[in-house]
Amino acid sequence: MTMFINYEHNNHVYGVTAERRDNRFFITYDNNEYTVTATETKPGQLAMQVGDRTIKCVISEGEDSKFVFIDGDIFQVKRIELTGRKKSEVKSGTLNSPISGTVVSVKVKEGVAVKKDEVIMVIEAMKMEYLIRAPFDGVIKKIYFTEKDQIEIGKLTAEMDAREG
Amino acid sequence: MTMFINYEHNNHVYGVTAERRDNRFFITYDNNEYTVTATETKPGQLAMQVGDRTIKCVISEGEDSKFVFIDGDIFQVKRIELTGRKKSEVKSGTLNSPISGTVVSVKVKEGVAVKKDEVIMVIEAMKMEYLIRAPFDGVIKKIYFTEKDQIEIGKLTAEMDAREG
Amino acid sequence: MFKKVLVANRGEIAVRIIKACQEMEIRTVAVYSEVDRDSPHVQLADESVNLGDPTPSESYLNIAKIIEHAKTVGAEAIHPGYGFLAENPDFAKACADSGIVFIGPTPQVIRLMGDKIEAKKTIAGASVPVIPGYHGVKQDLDTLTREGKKIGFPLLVKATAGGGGKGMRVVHKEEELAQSIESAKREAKSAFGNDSVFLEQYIDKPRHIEFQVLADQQGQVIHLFERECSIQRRHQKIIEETPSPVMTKKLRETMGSAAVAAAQAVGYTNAGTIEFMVDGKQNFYFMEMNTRLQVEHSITEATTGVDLVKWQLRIASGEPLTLKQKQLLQRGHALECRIYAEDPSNGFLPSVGTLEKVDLPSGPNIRNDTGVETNFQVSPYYDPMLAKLTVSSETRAESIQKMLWALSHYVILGVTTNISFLKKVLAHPEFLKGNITTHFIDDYFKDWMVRKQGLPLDALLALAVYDSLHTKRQQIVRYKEADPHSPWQHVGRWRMGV
Amino acid sequence: MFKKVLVANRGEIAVRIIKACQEMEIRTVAVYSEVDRDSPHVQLADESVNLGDPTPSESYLNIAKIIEHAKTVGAEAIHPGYGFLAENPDFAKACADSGIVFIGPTPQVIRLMGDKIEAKKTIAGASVPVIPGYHGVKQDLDTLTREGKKIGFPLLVKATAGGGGKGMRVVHKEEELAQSIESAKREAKSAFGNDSVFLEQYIDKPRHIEFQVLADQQGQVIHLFERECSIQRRHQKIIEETPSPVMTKKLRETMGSAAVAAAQAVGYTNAGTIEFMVDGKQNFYFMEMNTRLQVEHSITEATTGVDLVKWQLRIASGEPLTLKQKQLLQRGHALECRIYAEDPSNGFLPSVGTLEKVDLPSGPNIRNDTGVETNFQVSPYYDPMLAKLTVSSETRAESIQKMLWALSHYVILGVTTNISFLKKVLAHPEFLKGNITTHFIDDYFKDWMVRKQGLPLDALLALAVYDSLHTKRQQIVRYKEADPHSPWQHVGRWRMGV
Repeated sequence: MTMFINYEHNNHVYGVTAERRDNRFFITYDNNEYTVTATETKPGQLAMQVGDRTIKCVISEGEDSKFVFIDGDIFQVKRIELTGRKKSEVKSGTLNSPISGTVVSVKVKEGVAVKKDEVIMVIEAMKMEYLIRAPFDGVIKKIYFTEKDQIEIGKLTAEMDAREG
Repeated sequence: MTMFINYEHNNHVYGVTAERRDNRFFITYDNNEYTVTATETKPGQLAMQVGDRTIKCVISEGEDSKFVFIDGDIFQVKRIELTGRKKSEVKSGTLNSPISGTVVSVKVKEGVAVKKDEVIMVIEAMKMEYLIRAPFDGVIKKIYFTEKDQIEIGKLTAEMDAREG
Repeated sequence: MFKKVLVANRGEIAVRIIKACQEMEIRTVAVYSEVDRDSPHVQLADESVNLGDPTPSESYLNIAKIIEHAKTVGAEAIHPGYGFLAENPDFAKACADSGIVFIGPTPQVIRLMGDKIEAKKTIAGASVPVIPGYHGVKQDLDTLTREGKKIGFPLLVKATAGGGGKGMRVVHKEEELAQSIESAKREAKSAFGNDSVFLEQYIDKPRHIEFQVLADQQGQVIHLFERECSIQRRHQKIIEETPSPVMTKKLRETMGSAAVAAAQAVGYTNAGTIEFMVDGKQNFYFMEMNTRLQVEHSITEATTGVDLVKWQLRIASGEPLTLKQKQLLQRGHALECRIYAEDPSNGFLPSVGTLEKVDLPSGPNIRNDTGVETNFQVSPYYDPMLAKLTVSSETRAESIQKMLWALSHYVILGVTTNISFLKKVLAHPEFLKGNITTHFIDDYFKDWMVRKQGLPLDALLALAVYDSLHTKRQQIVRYKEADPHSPWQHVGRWRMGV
Repeated sequence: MFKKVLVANRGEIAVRIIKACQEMEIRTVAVYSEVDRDSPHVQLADESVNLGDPTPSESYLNIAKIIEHAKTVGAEAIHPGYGFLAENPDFAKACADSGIVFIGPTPQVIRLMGDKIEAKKTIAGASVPVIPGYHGVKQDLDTLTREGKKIGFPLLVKATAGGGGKGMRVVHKEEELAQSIESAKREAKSAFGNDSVFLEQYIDKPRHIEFQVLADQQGQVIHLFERECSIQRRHQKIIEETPSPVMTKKLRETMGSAAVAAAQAVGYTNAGTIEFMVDGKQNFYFMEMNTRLQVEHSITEATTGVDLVKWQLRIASGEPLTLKQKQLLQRGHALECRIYAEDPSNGFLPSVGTLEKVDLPSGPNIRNDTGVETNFQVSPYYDPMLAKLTVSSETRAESIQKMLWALSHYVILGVTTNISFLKKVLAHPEFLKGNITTHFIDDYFKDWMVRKQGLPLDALLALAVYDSLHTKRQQIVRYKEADPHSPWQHVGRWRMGV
């Protein structure tokens, strides 16, 4: 089974896919595939082999982020869900902000019906606009932000129910 | 609520009672009572105050024994149940050997009825005989040792069901 | 020797002092504020006392409270560590007034050395060079500009009560002098409530080199050689070493004698440090005296084999120094790094949080001084220094290699730290050559950021492996195919060719 | 310098060597048997190789397997550590035959020093004193008794292939000689398959004092002073220190020169140790040479500041020694304790199990060398030494205090260890005075048991508190009132007045 994971570090998002077969992992990032052999030697301590390189690292889980230790450098990373939806909850979608920024406009109201790809919210960050679109046909259940609100990366912008049938 | 606990160390058994009120513990041993103020500063690490003495120690749990670290000395201790029975299981008794030694005779057979205090097994250790007696009226459910078997301290010698009614 | 000592501090220095006492069979009393209740220094001490409210003024800076507790527990002496009350003459006096030995010099010496102008005057009187300057009480603009012109340019305007660079100006030309004095005074007034300034010749290529001294109550004073502390970020030392890469045998003897003379001139007792500024031509000038144990005392211990804290205790209890200057030897090279909970990518702001994992490097001649452990809560109340890492070896090059190895194995997760930054500084070609001044960080690391290229590929692979191992099947989130408006179009920024 | 080194060992010494390599930017390859798969030395190394079956002959002693792996991974050199293959000339030769550098002396020197009789003959030829004795090939009873009478009494009969006290007899009177020779031969035959014995003058109040040497491939030999290793239990060193309490400047110079002469006589290269026996009158005799790194090398490192493992690597790679005898200084005092998983109350039998908790003491000049960690499985396959604890300070008395403090904070739970025993030895009045011989343990601790009085009250209170905190209410077991036959009548043995 393939996992799609998004990591946020210093306001940048990195999307990877990972598939595991025993202690081998097939990871893609930015159109490259990496085959990694890895074991967790102690809780959070990984010994990995990528080609002829050996990578040792330690990962710890904080309250809402992970810390990765590699060769003395530490990276604080959040795992975020962008426009993903849980497989087991196909009837209800969630929409997360891809960036930290300001809400410049909210295009819909709670209770209204929207079509797939209809714009729900516009977020501005670093002079660029990001559009939050409906991932499927449905009804807006809840909107969490109004204009001029500050929003953080990964935060849920709105909730939708998929249209029945 | 008072606990009665038996500890075994180097083939000797120490019986204590302990009662807890918040971080104060009332412990009796060998007819002396000790009032102990204690906190577990980290898992297994105790800081205790007894009168004007401060005691620091570390306790770890192994598979079937505990290790107590005090001031560089380590003691391996087993918690054993002698002729005790679980309060919540008054209908079924267990009988444990008080000593490591040799079973010199088994006085009853599985399935027979016995009276309280009837001898079930005789164990010899260091030229002394120890009698295992029925702690209550009941039926012998299981006998775990036969004559000439080596038995270890704390091991269950037999199981009994209390007589119905 | 004392039977019971109270340690009026927290963190790594409290731990270090408690261990020294325990080895000497002195019973120890820790003090702690509410947030430090479960700290290593409390767990280690034989007894401990709750100071309550974590605000420093209510806890570690509260003289009355600490003295009161010391009396209650029957402590014969108080070790103040560094920081907090260590250089507070009122505290030293309050100890004396309560019949408690303050482990340090007399209140008079602390007070004198706390006044930077008076300190320089006194030390200059002992024929120790001080930087040419004006330290007078007359603070009118006319006097100051006249005195400034006498000194010449470039010169430095500095707040008398100052510290941390506040109320400080470098003046390059005569025309800028009056204006610089006025603005320094304004800043000093608002920062310290005192607008008094002094003027000094500005030193080019300055190094901060200090000498450790020990002085007993019988009048013997020795020095334990130098420490090079030029690597500073905003006047905060971060890497210290000994010997100094520029030190010669002759300069060491001259400066060592000057340090001893300075300590003798003020009737110093216990451990202290004379800070000098050394210019590019090996001229040296007395800067100030720290009347306490230094953070970086560990590198002196590594190269001399002397336990400074034990000697502090012996001296305070009246024992004479048995160490003789001629027998002392500086051997090998030692290096210290200070590990701070701070974010180098974010203006070095303090980083707070729970330390999820602490696993420190160990090995021959690697010394860890730390007051934290796994699950420790780094609070915003106190200095963000978490630990010190000290290494020593036969040569400077080997110590740098050892330090780099140790930093690369220094696992402390849950807050951001300056470890990546320290590694970059140590590996800098000019550092390796020993070409360092107090401007080193400003010169080479002004706008430094952790890995400008972002999260490295290896970290990403590790995260993906970790999450593959730890995500339950039913928790796996499927990523919906990106549409043209997806933020993915903006954020793919991996650089190839790792 | 090498780019890649294979470390053919396990445990603390493998860890120590790997760290030295990594500091020198040498890539390291660990080897491990199945049971050591998750060991610290494997986790630390840059690469690792599985040797399979934990039986030593199939893993750490398997020459062919290790050489094969070294070739496969491209290791240029092999460090054998101590024990296992460290003094096996066939292994050193197999390395050479495969074009791999063996980090140690030549196979010829190892072989020569492995034959105790030949070693003594060679060393005696270099004017180094050896104990008067008979080391001839003639092994008939007539020859041996005749030679024994020449030596005089008391004398020692010792198996040539011996070790660990097997095939050894002390003969006090002429009448006992023939019978002792015969019984030693029988024991030697059954223990070593070789009944050859030698005779030596028996030394009264013997001390085991050894000298560390370093010899480069250019012919330079230096010594790094002595180590006093008299505290032994069944010929196994347990506490070592330097300087020796009986050493004088003159004796040190004489013995040091003898050690260097001995190394030169055999064309020694790399690190080695010359073991001497010193009698009550400061006569010294060459005993044997260990052609490898010693377990106790850490105390020499602490007092000289020299990293012996790094020098082993440099010498093996052809670099000349830059350390000069005259510049070397012995400073302060260092002490090492070996921490064994063994039960001092049960004949010091090895103790196996899972280390539930490992939390080692730290502090200035406390060095931990360990190959274990929390959750490590102590297996019955290998030597039960878990770790080494080395401390150093300004004086012997201070080092003993520091060691006692460190041992009192040495948390290693899950197996029984010799820590209590070590503490008792260190605190013994004769040890404190430095009055030690190789008979010390037999003289004062023959039938020693951990706390003959049983479980201390404090441990019992701690257990009761712990169980009160951790027993769920419903699990609480009520103790049924004892009847007259209850074992309680027999087991109450608490002694009052703790």
